[in-house]
Parts: sequence; structure tokens; C-alpha cells
Amino acid sequence: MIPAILLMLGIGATCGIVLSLSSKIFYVYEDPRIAQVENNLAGANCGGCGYAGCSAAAEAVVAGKEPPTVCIINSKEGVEAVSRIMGVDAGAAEAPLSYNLCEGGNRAENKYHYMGVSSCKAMTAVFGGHRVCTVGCIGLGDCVKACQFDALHMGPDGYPVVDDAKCVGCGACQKACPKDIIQVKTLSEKLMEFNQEHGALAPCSQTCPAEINIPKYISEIKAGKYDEAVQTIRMRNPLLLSCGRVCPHPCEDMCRRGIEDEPVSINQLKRFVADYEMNSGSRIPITCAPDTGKKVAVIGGGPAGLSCAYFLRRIGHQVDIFDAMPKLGGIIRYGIPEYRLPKKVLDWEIQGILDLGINAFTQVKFGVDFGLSSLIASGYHAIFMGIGAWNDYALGIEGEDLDGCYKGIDWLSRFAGGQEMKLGKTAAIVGGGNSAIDCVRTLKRLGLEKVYIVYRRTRNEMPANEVEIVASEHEGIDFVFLAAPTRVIGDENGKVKGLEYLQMELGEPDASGRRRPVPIEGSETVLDVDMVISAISQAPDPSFKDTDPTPKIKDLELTRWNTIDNNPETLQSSIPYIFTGGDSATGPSLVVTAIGGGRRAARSIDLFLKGKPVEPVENSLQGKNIPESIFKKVDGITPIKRAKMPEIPVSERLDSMIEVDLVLPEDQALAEADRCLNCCRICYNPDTEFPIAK
Amino acid sequence: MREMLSMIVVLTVLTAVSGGLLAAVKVKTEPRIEEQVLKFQKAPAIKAIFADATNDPIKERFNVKAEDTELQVFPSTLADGIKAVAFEAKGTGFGGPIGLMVGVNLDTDEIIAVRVTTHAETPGIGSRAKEDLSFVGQFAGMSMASNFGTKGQGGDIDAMSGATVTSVGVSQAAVAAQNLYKKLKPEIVKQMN
Amino acid sequence: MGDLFVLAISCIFINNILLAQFLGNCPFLGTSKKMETAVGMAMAVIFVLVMAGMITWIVDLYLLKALNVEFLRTVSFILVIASLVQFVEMFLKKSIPGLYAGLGIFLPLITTNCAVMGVCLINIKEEYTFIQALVSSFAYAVGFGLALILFAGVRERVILARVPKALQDTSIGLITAGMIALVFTVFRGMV
Amino acid sequence: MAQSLVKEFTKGLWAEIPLFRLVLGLCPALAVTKTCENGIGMGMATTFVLLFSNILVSMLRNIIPSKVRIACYIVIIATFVTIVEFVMQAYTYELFLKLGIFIPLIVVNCVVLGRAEAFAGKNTVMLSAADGLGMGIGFTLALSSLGAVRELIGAGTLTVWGGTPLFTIGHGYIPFQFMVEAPGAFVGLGMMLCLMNLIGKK
Repeated sequence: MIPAILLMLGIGATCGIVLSLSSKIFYVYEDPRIAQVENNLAGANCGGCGYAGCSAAAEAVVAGKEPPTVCIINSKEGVEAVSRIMGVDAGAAEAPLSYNLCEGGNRAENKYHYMGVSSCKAMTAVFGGHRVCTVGCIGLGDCVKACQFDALHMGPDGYPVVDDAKCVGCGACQKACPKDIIQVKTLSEKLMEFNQEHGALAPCSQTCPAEINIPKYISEIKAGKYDEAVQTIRMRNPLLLSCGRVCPHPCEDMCRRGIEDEPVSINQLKRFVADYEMNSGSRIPITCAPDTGKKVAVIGGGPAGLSCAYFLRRIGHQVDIFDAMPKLGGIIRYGIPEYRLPKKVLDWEIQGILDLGINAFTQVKFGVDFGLSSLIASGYHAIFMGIGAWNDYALGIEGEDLDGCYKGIDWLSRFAGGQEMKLGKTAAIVGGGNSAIDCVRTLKRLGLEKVYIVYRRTRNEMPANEVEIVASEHEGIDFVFLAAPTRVIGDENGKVKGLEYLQMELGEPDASGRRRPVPIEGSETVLDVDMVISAISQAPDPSFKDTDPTPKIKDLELTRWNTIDNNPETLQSSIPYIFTGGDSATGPSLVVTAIGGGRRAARSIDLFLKGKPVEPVENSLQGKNIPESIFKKVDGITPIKRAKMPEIPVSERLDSMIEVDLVLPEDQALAEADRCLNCCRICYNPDTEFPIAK
Repeated sequence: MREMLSMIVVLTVLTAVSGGLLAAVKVKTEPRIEEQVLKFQKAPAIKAIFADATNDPIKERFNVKAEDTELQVFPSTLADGIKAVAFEAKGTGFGGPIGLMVGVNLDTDEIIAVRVTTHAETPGIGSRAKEDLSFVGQFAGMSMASNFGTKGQGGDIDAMSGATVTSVGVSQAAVAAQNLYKKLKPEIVKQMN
Repeated sequence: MGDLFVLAISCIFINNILLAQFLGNCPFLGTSKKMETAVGMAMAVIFVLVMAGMITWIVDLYLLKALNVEFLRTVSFILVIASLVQFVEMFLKKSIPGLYAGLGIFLPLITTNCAVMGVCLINIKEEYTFIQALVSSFAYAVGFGLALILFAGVRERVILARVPKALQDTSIGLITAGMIALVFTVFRGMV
Repeated sequence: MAQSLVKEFTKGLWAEIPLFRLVLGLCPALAVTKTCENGIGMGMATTFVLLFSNILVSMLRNIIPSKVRIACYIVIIATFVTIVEFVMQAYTYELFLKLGIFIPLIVVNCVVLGRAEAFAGKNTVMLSAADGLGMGIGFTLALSSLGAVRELIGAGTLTVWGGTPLFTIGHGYIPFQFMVEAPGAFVGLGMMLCLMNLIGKK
């Protein structure tokens, strides 16, 4: 008996000492919840959950990969205890919900018929599933079987439909789906999703720089659910009123209907629902995630800054916007004239964003009124710089400093800011972009007798939106093509009296594919004008680098075009906590690109604030299209006329700044929504039945 | 530190108590276990082997020892005055060890009979080694110098059809008995006198 | 050397720990749902079993036999194995996180894996020498891994079959395991 | 109190019967169920260990530090297993011989440690005892029924106690020996699970 006791004493003591020492020596921090959760699992280490042991399962639960019900042999009390532990987590207060990405279902063609299997998982193992579409729903309902809460049902079209009221976000369906088509995500996660190469995406959504789910909102319009359509757009674009008016809609160029017919007027539909909300008299509520306690400074209240601030706020961060101008909006307030985007509309839209709880400080200029060090001292954890591109390029010709010479954005913004502008009788605007058009159309409305647009190439090469060019033609603008200004001629008082230009002819195409204009020797011509505005693109204003006293700001690298150097996929600058987007990152570009950039920067900032590596979106589709989704030919289309944009007659609009373009009436909007094929990656709803041409 | 100490103390005390408890149980159950081993395993086999014994081989059992081998021996005087001993040897069958009780005539070195004592063989297959006497009956009358291998291995024993592994296990045990006998016979004879 | 080879073959195939000895079956069913889990588990078992085989052999000879308290074998072995597993887990987590990520999560599962305890007891019962014990521990573990990985491969395919509802999941898994065990019976008589 | 005792006890008998519902404790279930008798013996041994380890673990639950909890539980369990081993040797020797190596392996039967961790470590002594007893009896029922099925089909007999068959199928029956061999163990349990599924889930 004595040896037995001594032996066990020895072994017990040794094991105890070794374990207690090693628990100190090899101590590694882990989320305390893992231990708590593990305590409430069955602890049999049976592996029945598919994880290797209870601690592995507990880790998966805490990491959010598994629901509290992961342990198949756990008691009801155990499951409840685990749920409680996970429930105290602030992140979980934002309930995840299941949602289905594929709405193709049965309309996707089959590549084979196999009746032998009854589960999606099994079907996937046979050549990736029976549908031609590699990413779409298999339709055998593994997710429906997995749902313990009766929240999922197989819809009539062969894809599952989620009952949001019953869904608890347990994630069982997501786990069951072999195609990753049904996903359980919190709103924050959904807001921070980006197009990926394997996505179930229509060509239009792939092309939209803001990545709006276009088919979804159009089908919501079709169903009369205007509120939901607005919310769908707001998942990606907070400036729908503005975009609905000024967006050049690159999406419509990729519209699948456009291959056989006129494309769907996507942007007019966006404007339709956006205006519907504004005119309805009440705002559709926008939800934000619980506060994360992190603070972000957004410098620049233009479209990029507003978008970034909006998304950061919605995912729970605290945001303050700083802007040099008296009011927020940036270039869309000060660069886009009233007749295209009324200030009243813009004010309403921006107010909606600020109402989320975003503070705005205006008339404070970065580098002058505040700097990097003051922001850091105020406790901001990250900075977004969306300072835009406001420095007009100079023509670089003689006489450019004469009285009566102006620069495009400078002139437009001063005018929009309410400054009294000195006007002449005739004006020449140099440039072919949207700012040039904005200048001419504004000047025309101000009563000038003759307004010329002087562009060194032809109409075909003009970068301005086609609708804008057409409108200015209607409004009686004179176009002087193939003209390169050489000199501004002044009178004896130093006032402009003419613009001399050289006639050009088109030569070989240059790098951008546009034919290079070549001057014709001795073709100098003088245009008699008393006002010259040069609107030949802009660059960001880099002066903050010299005026900000913070030494660190010198580390912020700029490109040779003065844009802020950044990783185009994460928009992180050379200073890790500064992110950028919009024109200050890309150079002058579209509003919708700036909005997309703002959201992308918000994602990177969110990663940065959470201490995660700021990495690009995996398999990002940014700037690319999915080749298999781009068709050459679309079967089953009956051409139907596209809705024509209603506008005020020329005679009524030239004497005021009244908004020219009008919103589609409801019946026309519904008819237009009906033209949408509700495309996805490769399937769509044709107008007519057609035999499968294969 | 307090936590570490409590870890060590709790584990140590627990194991020590466990050691003491087990030792106590062991002491209490030991005689009974020995009795059981005899009663259930060996007694029936010995009775079958020495059907006409004039003494009680179980009561008279003794241990013999040579070098590092120790063996429990059951001596018997048969009705015709022949001195015989029985002892157990082990082989490995399909389901684990097989015990074989071997009764040997000390004068002629011939096997009187063998019986399977313990086995964990498959019911209906290997278990026939115990129930079906035609297999173990083969050993009766064989000399301790014979080759106890199965015929498949070049020996003299017919294996049971369908239970080769068990048969081999039994023959292994017989060979083991052979070796024991060879080694310990002088010692056995010495002790019996 | 040849003997050791024969021993190894017999431990891997003929007396396969899972399919012939029925040891370690809970994790066999639990971790065979996915191939990657199966591989991780197999590796972890090889690792722990070899270590446990060595340590328990030493404990048996120098403590239990020396003090003549063999009846404490069960208690002392399991305590040593449980402590070893916990120690290895903590050690790997801190010192070799890469390896821990691969194997660590399987370690707690091994404490209650009867294959480990079973093999340690077999080593003693068969009176193996240290080298034999080492080889048998390794070979039994390899046999465990082999059966587990084979089984996981089959199970990944079974989902393609149209299994009646009542037979789904564990039920068909067990029957599949039976078929694999049937295949392994052909190795009998090989040595 | 009495009501919850009954609840904890009965859940192991059907709703959470360890072998069939929870698929735990497979090793002994597969290895020893060649005959019904073995199943009963193993089940009773496990029940004894479950009952007493549950009681002791629940008594000590507040003084065992969580880091050495597994080691402590396992020592407690192993102690009772060894006691069972002695008792079986002393009183049911023949059965002990057949169950052989599997008695020490009750230590690593996941049902036992699982109940210690999941139930006894968190509940009162009375409840833990009820739980252990219920689970143990459920386990015994499962083992003996599996053993009965395998023995009947595979050997044509049914042995409940004492080594002699209680019942033998008539002489015309040729035993389907597959069922008492290793592969038959897996298939047998698979079919039993299927049957349980057919009868109805909890």
C-alpha cells in the first residue's frame, strides 16, 4: 500500500507541477470567450461536430464560423449558455441575416440531367453542378434542410427565399451551401462587400464604379417596392439623387439589352426612386451598426468624402467631415451648375447623410486651419483625404493673365458660391470636357450673346457626356472644333478682345486611341470674344504639404499629377493611417467613381481600425468584367423603345438656372423597369421564349 | 501563484488517495481473485484431465521455479497409481490469449489430456476449441517430445476447419507447455517427492 | 530488423487499431467527415502515440514493475497521457504556432482516444522491448491514419449516393466502415 | 427536485441514449458486443464507473482548478475503472476474461469523460448521480441489444448471463458469421442507428 501511495503521489505531483509550470511558461493570450464557450460544450471531444475537439469547436463559435448549436450532443442549457456568451458581444448586437445571392434558379440552363442525387452538396461534386452557371444556386435545398428555424423555403423559381422575420442568423444555411450563394452576414458585412470574380453579377453591376446591385433595384421598382429599391441603392451609393442626375452611367453601355436593342435607362430609374423618396415627404430610415468607439476624420466633403463618411458611420465608426468650402458637396456643389443638380436637392441629400450622426466642420482648410498633428491630437484613429482636384491647368499661352481670362472650375465654383461675376458679351471656353460644357451652358443662361466651345479635336473625341453635348447643341452653343488656342489678344486696357487659334487636322491615333490633332501651318484665326475660360482638366491642390507644419505630412507621397499616391486596391496612402479616394486619388473622374472609392476606402479604414491587415479584396473585380458574362448576342429580345428623358423646352430654360432634366413619370418608369432582363452572370429573363440555340 | 499551487496540490492529493484506495481494494480482493482464477479456469480443466484422480490436485498445488520461470503445478495420483502433473501454458489465438491446461504422465512423459481453460475466441468458431473435444482430444496420448505444430505448419495436429488461428493458438500453447515441461521437470519431480 | 518490419506490418494492416481492434472509433467517425481534418488527426495521433508509447513503457518498467504495483497501470498511464497531451498542446501553442495550427486543435481529442491508451497497454501486455514498443506505437498510429484517411476519402464520395433518409450520416458511415474493415480482413494470415 | 432527478435519469434511457443518439462510446460498443452477455457486462461496468465518477466529480467540482480538470477527472475515472476490474475479477471472472483489455479502456470511453465534463462538473451530486445512472443504463441497454442482434444473427444463440446460451436458433440455421466478426460490428451498429432513426428522432 505504501509504494502505491508514494508512486501515485509522485506521478500526481510531477504532472501537477509540469502542467502548472507550463501553463505559466507557455501562456498564450486567447479570447476569454473561447474558454467560456468550451466550458459550455459537452466536452466529450467526440468530434461529432466535425471539429477536432471541443476547444476547436469553441474557437469556431467565437470566431463566428459556427452557431452556438455546433455541439451535436450539447444539452439545451448548454446551447443557451453559449448563445448568451456570444450574445454579450457588441458585434453580435447587429444581427446577421441570411440572404440569397442567386435569383436565377431554374431559369439557368441545365448542362445535364441527373436525377440520382437529392442534395446540392452531392450535385456539386458532379462537374460542379447541373446548371450551366458555375456560381448559381443548385436548387436542391440543402440550405432549407439545414435551417432549424423554418426561415428558408424553396421558392417557385428554384432558389431559396429567406423569411427575414424567422431568420436568426445562425449560419447553418451558409454552411450547408456548397456554392456560397446563401450567405449570413451582418449589415456591416454586406455594406463592405465588393464585386468579386466569382460573383453572381450582371454586366451592369460589374461595370458600375459604385458596384450597385442594379438588377435588384430595378426588379424592386418593377414590383412597386420603391422604398426597397432606394435601400438597395443606398447599400452602395449614398448620393442617389445626385448620381441620378449627373451620372454618365457607364453601366448602360454594358446593358445586355443594349446588344440587341437600346439599353435600359438605368440612371433614370435610379433618379425616379431617388426623387420618389425626396418627394414622399419622409426619409427612409437608415440603420447604423452599434458604436465601435473609433473616430475617423474625413477631409473633404465631396462625393468621395461623403461616401466614405456615410459607410464608416453605417458600420459603427464615428466620423467628422472637414471641408474648406462653406457648404458640403465639393465639386458636385461648386462644379456642377444648378440647372443640372439643384442645390436644394443636394442639400436634402447631404442632410440625410449628416443625420446619421456625422459632424461637419466647414470653411476649415487642411494645412491652414488644421493639420495632421491637430487631427491626431484630437484622437482620430484614421484619416480619409478626399480633397478633390480643384487646380485648373493653365493653357500656357500668351495673354492668359489678361482681364477677362478665367479658369473653368475656379469660375464655376466662384459663381456657385454666389460671387458677383463680371460678364462679357461673347465668350470662348477652351476644352471638351464636362466642365467646359458646364461653363458654356451657364454662360448662355447668364445672357451672353455668343458662346463658343473651342476644342482641339472633333465632336467624336469630346470627353463630355453625350447628353450634355446634345443639350448644349440644342441651346445654341457654337462649336469650334480642331482649334488649338495660341494666344489671347488683349486691347490697350489689358482686357480680352479675342482668342487666336490654329486650325488642326486629325493625324495618327495616339496612345489613348484618339486621333492626334496636327496643326495646319499658317491657319491662325482670331475669334472675337471678350471672355476666355480655359477648362482643360484639373489636378489636386498640393499646397497643404507646404502649409501644414506637421513634419510627418512630408511622408505623404504625391504622384507627378499631384494626386495622392495610393494602393489602387486599398486606397491606403504612403502614411498607413491616411486613406484617399475620389479625384484626389484618381485625378478628375466621375462622381460615381468617387463614391465607389469612398466605400472602398471605408473598407480599408475599417480593417485598419480593427487591427487587421489592410489587404485588397480577394479576387477583386475592380475595373474588370467577367468574360463569360459579356455576350455578343442575346436571344429572345423584342426591341422596345427606351424611355425618353423628359426635359424642359429650350425656350423655357435659357433665361434661368431651372433644372433642365425632369424625372420620368411613374408609368414610364415602370415600363422602363419592365425592359430590364434582370440579368445575372449568365442567365436572364428574355422577352420571349426562344429555343436554346446550342 | 495560488492557482499554480492549488493545481499541484489538488492533483497530487487526488492521485495519492487514488493510489491508496486501489491498494486497499487490491489487498481485499486478492485472495478471492486467486480463488476465482482456480475455480473458473483451472479446476474444470483439471477435473476433466484427471477424471480418476485419487487426490485433490487443486489443494495440493505448488509452485516450481527454475531460473526466471515460475509455474503453478497441480500434482495428482491417478487411480492406477500413476503420478501425473497438470499445468497451464498460453498461446495467442484470434481474440487474445488462450490458456491450455496440459496433464502429463510423469513416468512416460505422455500427455494424458489437454483442455482449453481461457479464451476470448469468436463464439461458434474459435470457441469450439473448448467445447468440441475432438480437437483437443488429438493431444491425448502424444509424447511430450512430439511436434505439436498444426499440419499446416508441418506438425502433427489437425487444425479445426474455419478456425485456423485458434488452432494455431492452441498448438502454440502446447509447444509452450513442452518447453516448460522440459525446463521444469526435474524441479517438479524433486518437489513431489 | 526483419522482426521489426513484420511487427510494423502486422500492426498497420492485420491488427489495424481501428478496424480490427476497435480502438479509437469515436474520432474515427467524428473527424472523417472532411479529408483535411482526417489528415490533421492522423498526424496528431502519430505524434502523440509515439511519445505516449515511449513514456508509458518507461513508466511501466521503472516505476510500476520496480515497485510491484502493476495494478496501478491504468491510472498512471492515463494520467501520464492526459498530462502529456495537455503539455504538448501548451508547448506547441507557444513555441511552434505553425505546427499548432495544423495539429494542435486535434490534441484534446486524443486524450480520450482509446487508441493511444490501448496501444500503450498492448505494448506492455505483449512484453515488447523498448524498440519494439516504439515501432508498434508508430505502426499502430500509421494504421490509424491509414484507415482514417481511406475512410474520409470514401465518405466524401458517399454523399453522391442516394442514401435512404434513415441511413444518412453516421449510420451509412458505420456501414461504410464495416466494408473497409471487411477489406482489411484479407490481410489476416499475411504474416 | 424529484421531478428533475427523474428527468436527468430518463433522458439517458431514450432521448439522449449515448450510443445511438450521441454516437459516443463506440469502441466498447463495437469490440465487446460479440455476445449479448458481454454487452451487459461491459454496460454494467461502465454504469458503475459512470455513476461513481459522476458523483465524485460533482462533489469535487468546486475545488478542482480548471487547468488540471481533465487530468483530475481522468484520475477519478481510472480509479473506479481499476476497482471495477478487481471486482469483476473477484466475482465475475469468466466475463472479465472475455472483456479483457476493454475494461481498462472504460477510462477513455468518451461517454464517461463526456458526462464528467458536460454534466457532473456543473451540477449537484444528486443530479449527477441520476444522470450517470441513466446514461449508464442507457448505454447498457444499447450494448446488450447490439450484442443480442449480433449474437443471434452471427452465432444463432443468445447468451444473457453465465456463459451458457439462453436460447439457440434451431439446427437448420446457418449462422451468418460476418456479424460476429469485426466488419459485422460496424454494419450491425449502422443498422441499429438506422432503426433508431426510423423509430423517430427526439
